[in-house]
Amino acid sequence: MVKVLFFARLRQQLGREETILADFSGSLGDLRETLCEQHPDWRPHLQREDIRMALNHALANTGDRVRAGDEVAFFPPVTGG
Amino acid sequence: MVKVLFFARLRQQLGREETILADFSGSLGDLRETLCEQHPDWRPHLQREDIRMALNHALANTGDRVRAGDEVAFFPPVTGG
Amino acid sequence: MEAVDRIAVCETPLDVAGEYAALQGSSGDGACALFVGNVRDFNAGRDVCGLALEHYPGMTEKSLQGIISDARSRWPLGRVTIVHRVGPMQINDEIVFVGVTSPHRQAAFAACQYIMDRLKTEATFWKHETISDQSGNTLQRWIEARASDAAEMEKWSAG
Amino acid sequence: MEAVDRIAVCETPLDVAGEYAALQGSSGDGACALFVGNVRDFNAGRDVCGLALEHYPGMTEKSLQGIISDARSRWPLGRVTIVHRVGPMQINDEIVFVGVTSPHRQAAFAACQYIMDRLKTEATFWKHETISDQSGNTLQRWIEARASDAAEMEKWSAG
Repeated sequence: MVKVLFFARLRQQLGREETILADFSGSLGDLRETLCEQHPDWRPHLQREDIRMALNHALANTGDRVRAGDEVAFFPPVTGG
Repeated sequence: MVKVLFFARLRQQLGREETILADFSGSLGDLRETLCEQHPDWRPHLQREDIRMALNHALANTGDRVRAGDEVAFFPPVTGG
Repeated sequence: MEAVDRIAVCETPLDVAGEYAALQGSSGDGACALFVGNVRDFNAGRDVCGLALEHYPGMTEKSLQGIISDARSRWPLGRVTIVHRVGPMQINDEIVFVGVTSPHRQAAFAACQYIMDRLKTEATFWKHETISDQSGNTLQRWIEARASDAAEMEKWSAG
Repeated sequence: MEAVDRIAVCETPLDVAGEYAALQGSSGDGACALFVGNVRDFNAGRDVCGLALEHYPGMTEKSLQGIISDARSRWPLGRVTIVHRVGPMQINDEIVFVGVTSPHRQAAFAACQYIMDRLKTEATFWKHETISDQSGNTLQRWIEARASDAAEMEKWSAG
């Protein structure tokens, strides 16, 4: 099971703050493609060039391996401070 | 009349915090030389290379003109903050 | 010099005086540099009525801890405090407090600025504003990241 | 952004919380950078029991005003506060508070650091320490100016 979180503008665009992939194996890029196939209306939002990805609370890239129990997140550029 | 002030280590070395030159006319360098002639034991302290001079609350040089009513000061490098 | 970190993400108003007192208290360091950011009343040409921040619990704290560790590897630091507010807030409310003590003034300044620059570009906070337009309507708007913040980070890589 | 200067030379303990509150209060600026310097308990290899500062009344305030004016000509600043303590003080007492507000974080940091660098090399304050040697005797010693402070000023001329 992989937990996927969405934040800020992206959370509002997708209309939800998390989704669960019960049985996933592959790279972070594969995971994003899986989500886009399940929810075609998410694709323009998830594939925006400025969307960041995190794996277990650290910034990550499409090539990073996702394992069962991992926490993945997608979010726009940060704007704190 | 020109009022001359001394600060910090220099004040302690000269044993006084101010002196008055009743009738002086000349440059700041002349003024220092006048003090050294009146007080030969001040010379090594007043002529130290690191001693700063101020004229009317602004840093000044030996060539600056001193006029009646001016306030002159001699002091070591500052160490505030 | 006593190395103590304090990282807090809170929904309540920042207590700048209290944070400063705790930071400086027994640090023994000669220099203390602080930064406080607060809600401006004007942004990109419209009036801001209020602002709210969300964050990514867990990742936020981890990224702030990483930033402090990197700062400590660059400069001799005593205490370091980062407190960031989240949730709804008002104009002039304090959003972020960063405080650093060091035996050296330049190190305190540099570390405080470094921490703010990295926080701005890496820590997982997102702001949205409530703005009122000229007809008096209010709307929510997510703040866009600024290219200037990313540019500021570049200077730390060059050195 | 409201341009207000506050310059104070005082014999009483610094009220950092009060100075911050007054500075930030109604500035309307998004960024506030602060520096606080205090009495270290160790300097040049001997224990410091206490410290005293003298200054040149009149020239001190004039030089601080000149430093603030120059900072304002370099960066967009809101409020600027410099408070410097004089007279006898103890270890960990605060000696100097510099606070700057600005719409821009980088300007606030740069101006705060610039003011401290110039204050260190120009403002007419002199410190002397009471130190105890290994046999337990105490003596007075005037602090020597540090070449590193003059070197820090160089970087502002280069720019």
